[in-house]
Amino acid sequence: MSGLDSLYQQLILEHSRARTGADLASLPDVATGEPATGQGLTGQSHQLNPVCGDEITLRLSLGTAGDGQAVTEIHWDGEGCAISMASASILSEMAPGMSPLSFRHMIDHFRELMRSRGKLEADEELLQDAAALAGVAKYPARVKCAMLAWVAAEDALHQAEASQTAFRAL
Amino acid sequence: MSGLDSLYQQLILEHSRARTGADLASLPDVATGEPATGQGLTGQSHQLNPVCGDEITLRLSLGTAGDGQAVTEIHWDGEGCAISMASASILSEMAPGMSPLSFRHMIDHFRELMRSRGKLEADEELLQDAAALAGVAKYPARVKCAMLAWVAAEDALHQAEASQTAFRAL
Amino acid sequence: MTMVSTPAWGDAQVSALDDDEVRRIRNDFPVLEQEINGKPLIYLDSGATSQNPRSVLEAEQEFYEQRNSAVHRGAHHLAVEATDAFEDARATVARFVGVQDDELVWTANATAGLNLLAYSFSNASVDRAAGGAERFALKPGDEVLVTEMEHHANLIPWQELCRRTGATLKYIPLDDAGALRLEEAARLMTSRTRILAFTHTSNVLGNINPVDVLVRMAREVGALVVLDACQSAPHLPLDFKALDVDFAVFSGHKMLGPTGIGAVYGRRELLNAMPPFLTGGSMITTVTMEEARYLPAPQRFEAGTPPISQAVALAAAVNYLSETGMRRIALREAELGQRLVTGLSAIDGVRVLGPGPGEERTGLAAFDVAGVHAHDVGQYLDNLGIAVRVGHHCAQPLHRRLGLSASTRASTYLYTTSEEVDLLVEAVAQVRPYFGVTASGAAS
Amino acid sequence: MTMVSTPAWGDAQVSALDDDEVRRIRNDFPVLEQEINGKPLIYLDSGATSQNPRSVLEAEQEFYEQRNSAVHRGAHHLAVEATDAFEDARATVARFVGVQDDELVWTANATAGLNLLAYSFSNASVDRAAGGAERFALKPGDEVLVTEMEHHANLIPWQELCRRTGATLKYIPLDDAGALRLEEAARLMTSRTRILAFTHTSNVLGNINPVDVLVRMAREVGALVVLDACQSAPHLPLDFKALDVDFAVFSGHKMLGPTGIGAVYGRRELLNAMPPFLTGGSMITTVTMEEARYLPAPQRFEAGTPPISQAVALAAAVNYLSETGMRRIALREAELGQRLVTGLSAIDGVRVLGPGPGEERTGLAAFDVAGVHAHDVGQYLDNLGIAVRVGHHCAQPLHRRLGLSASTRASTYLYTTSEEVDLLVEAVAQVRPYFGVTASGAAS
Ligand SMILES: Cc1ncc(COP(=O)(O)O)c(C=O)c1O
Ligand SMILES: Cc1ncc(COP(=O)(O)O)c(C=O)c1O
Ligand code: FES
Ligand code: FES
Repeated sequence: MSGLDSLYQQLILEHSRARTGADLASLPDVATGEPATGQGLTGQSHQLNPVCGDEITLRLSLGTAGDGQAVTEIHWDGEGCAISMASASILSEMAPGMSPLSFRHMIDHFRELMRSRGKLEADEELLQDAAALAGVAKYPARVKCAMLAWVAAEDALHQAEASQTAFRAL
Repeated sequence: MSGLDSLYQQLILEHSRARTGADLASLPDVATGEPATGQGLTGQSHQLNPVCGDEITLRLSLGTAGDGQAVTEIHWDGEGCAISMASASILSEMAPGMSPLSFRHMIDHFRELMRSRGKLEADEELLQDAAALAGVAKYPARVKCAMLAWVAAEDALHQAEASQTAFRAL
Repeated sequence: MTMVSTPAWGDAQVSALDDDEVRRIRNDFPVLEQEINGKPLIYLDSGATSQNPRSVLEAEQEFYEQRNSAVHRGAHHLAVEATDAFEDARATVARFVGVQDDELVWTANATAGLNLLAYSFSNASVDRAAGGAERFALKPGDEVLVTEMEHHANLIPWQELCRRTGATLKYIPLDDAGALRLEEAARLMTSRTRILAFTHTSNVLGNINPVDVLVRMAREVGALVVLDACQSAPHLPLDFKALDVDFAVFSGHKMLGPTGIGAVYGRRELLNAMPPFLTGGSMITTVTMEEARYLPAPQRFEAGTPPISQAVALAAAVNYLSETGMRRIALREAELGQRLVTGLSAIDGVRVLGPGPGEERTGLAAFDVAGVHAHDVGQYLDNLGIAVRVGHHCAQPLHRRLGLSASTRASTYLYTTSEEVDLLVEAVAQVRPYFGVTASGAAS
Repeated sequence: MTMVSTPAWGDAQVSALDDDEVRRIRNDFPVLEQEINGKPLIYLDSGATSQNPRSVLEAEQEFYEQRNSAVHRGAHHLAVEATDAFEDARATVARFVGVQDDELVWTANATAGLNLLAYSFSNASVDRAAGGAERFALKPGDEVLVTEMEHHANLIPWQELCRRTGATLKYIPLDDAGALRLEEAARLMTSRTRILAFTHTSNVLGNINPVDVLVRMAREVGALVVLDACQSAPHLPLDFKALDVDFAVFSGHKMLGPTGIGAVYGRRELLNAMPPFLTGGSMITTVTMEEARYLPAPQRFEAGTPPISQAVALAAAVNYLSETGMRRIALREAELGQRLVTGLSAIDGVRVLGPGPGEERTGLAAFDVAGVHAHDVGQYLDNLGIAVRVGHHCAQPLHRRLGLSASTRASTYLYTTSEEVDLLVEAVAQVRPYFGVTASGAAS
């Protein structure tokens, strides 16, 4: 695979066009963190890539799953390059069902991978489809593209949890 | 003569210590330009060498000589390097008796000489003792030192003449 | 629109540089010998920063190895030589843009130059009004006029100046093609207009603004004129006196020189009446613990140790440009600009910003590829060894006006060959197929 | 006074550079091979600007020949390499002075750095108070405290800040020997004191100010501390975090680097709360025609194209210093400083400013030769190939305090040999005889 093709893998190009979860704009506004009846908690984050000015707004919902909690859905709205759009799309597809702990674990690994300048190997089991983004690590200027949705999701998760604490404290 | 000795000629070192005319501080203040009874006109100028911060205040008097006018005296006050002090001293010694025209002519030649970077020859007849300053032209950083009193004298002459016109216009 | 056959700076006697000469010129630029991903580097980002000929690097090296010293403040041998080299450099660059030595102030870059002007006016507005600086003071009701196509460097300093003084910032809007709406300019220029600041040629559109028309309007209302010459000084023969502007700024690194240096031109009587901006050593006559008195321009605006070796190198750069011939360079780049706009416009889904084929433009072209983000376009080109710039090029309002958030820009210089332009055009034609975008602009 | 046997930065394990090592070091400095008037150059003006080792010149050259490009804004290969080189340079220099990468802002020189602080505080005073910048805003009644020994660069910007805001400038006076009167400092430091700005080591006196004592006083009254490290960063091992100052500035050209670059250190939380100074490209997130939003530090303070190659070269310079060892350099210079002050003080009619023999001092000494103007002293020495600085060294108030208008300064660096110092001392001993001044100070 040429350098470019390993960056823009077929899966990435497809996700960049299909854009799973890119429907936030069409959803009704949610008062962040207010738990709907019987439903989970929601956190929202807006992130800007200072290199290019592209932005993403991402909403993450947290619900109960078995004994614990799990991400239930991710919706987002944003414009950006193929990398950033594919990354948001893949994340939205993978996240539902993950516990906050394993979700964070995955984000941490992804971040480390991205910052490695190509020196780390992707943990394919952990990252699944997102492992296709491993090629980005060799393009330092594009790392922020791949990270954009992930930083937003991390922050949104934090918001959701914080609102839960706030709610419990009532 | 070594480079340094041609800069600091014996005549210059002597003038830098003797300082003809350096008695302005001890003279009474003159209201610049006001023609004293039966006397000439006076102009005064203050000049600063921006390279070193040294300053000079120079007063020049103009009186009648034969049909026309002539510089009658120069007094000054200032601190500076050997070159600037010697230059002021030599000028004060030479100026009395010169007509404004020939005084200006001499200043112009001196300026040209100083700016020549050593490429012009001094007109010894015109410059007399001031020709000893010719060596300064090879030291661009010191040209302003040599010129300081001369610029002040040129300006003071202008002031004296201007006050005369102003007086006549009354 | 002026047609390219009669550029304002054209001259029947002079011909454009041709490809053979350009190939010879390239030998002087070591960085161009490089390969990227096994392909020869095609450097089409000179609008951001230009490359340096060997003579510029040697001038700087020679300075450091033979006469490096602080300037103005020293009486010793090296200091005298360094001062001479530094002031000769000023004279060389001043001559290059048609102004007097003491009308050229060194700055760190063009941005610092525009800030110098804005802050000096700001200082005049605070408490300097006593010292003859009234004419630069702004107050509520006064207006500063810019254009909608400005680089952020010629926009934000004026926004901030207005914030500090209570003056109002207005702007000349663009038409859908990106040209200045001159009838609006005429309407906006009133007795309230104190400063008109605009770019000579846009770093995105590649157009050339009608300096004469704008200066005439400004003169009628008594406004000061500030010209951003960042993109013209490197590429067009310039004479600020003939253009009759009050101030102009440019950057060394865009005109074969090093980073770390720029310049402000200002009419002598204006510079000497303006309050200082940066204060410190080398710009004073007398300092007490209570107050300082300042030297005349240019020293008045050059606080601290100036960019000495950079000035020497920049002088070598403008000598290189002068020897090559600015008219010939400008004619050559006009040709390349046409080649770019013609080739790119012909590609399905590609929209070139600014003047169309046959209309006057400089040697750069920014474009949008429908359905593909500019950063992906740039990445595709980089893979082929083609270096272009992507993003908003520090002109967000301009992009917003044209309905975009980013674009891809190819910018040429005297070392750019026609083949390089053709290779770029060919490569751009491959971008949409690669990213799987159909001709209609939708994803396939 | 601290005795030189126990300098604050001393370390029993480390010894001073010796003459053999210095001779080897000199081979790295091409400029030192020169002759002046047929005599080997004796460069004793490093306090004004230092010379550059070959590795610094090569780093800059290599940058221009292999990866010259604008930084941050480009996605192409050269831009990525240039950005890496530029940010690596920041990390290297930040480490050199003991701070984090994002706490180091590049400026054009130290003067620009001090102006950055003063203007940012000024902007905070105008209309930024809403954005968390209140703590930097000054108003009438507030005080800025400096010292009487400051370089103009650390004096005039504060004078002007006070003029703009209505605050009052106060200063810590000196005793007759030129030392800070600390009891006065304690008296002057009150709850009105908002900023304390002082030099680490004076460029004239060669003393080392008690940073710890002054910082403690400032902390007690809640004042921000600005350290002028222009003369310490090149010569002493430094750790701004350990010194516990809020801000510090220094210049590249005094520490083996090129002209055109300096730096401001600021504590992260302070830098990010301060309003910008210079505005333009590369320091914004979003810009409309109406307003701009700004990036965090360091970008917030780096408008326009930064001094890229200069940063790369400065990193090479601090690597050279680190490899030689800052402690060893400092110990060596302390020895040379003693040699200077001892030798010069012994000459009839020569008065050395600042600490006397045996007292702590850096490797420079400024002196007055009774009856001979400093420019004449300098000229005499230059004739022998000895380059010294003459004048007020941008410290007019200090000279006035010591009853002088000018002095002659010899300043050493890691490439200065003991013989050079001895030759200077011998030459100075000849000055008064040459100019015909008798031992008593009067003209003969
Ligand atoms: C103590 C001190 N502060 C500030 C400066 C100003 O440095 P620069 O001229 O590089 O801005 C200098 C050097 O001249 C200095 O010695
Ligand atoms: C039109 C225009 N103005 C201003 C600038 C700013 O120049 P610099 O970054 O060198 O300060 C640029 C270059 O980026 C430009 O193209
Ligand atoms: S270029 Fe903006 S997110 Fe990738
Ligand atoms: S050095 Fe000041 S006048 Fe000569």
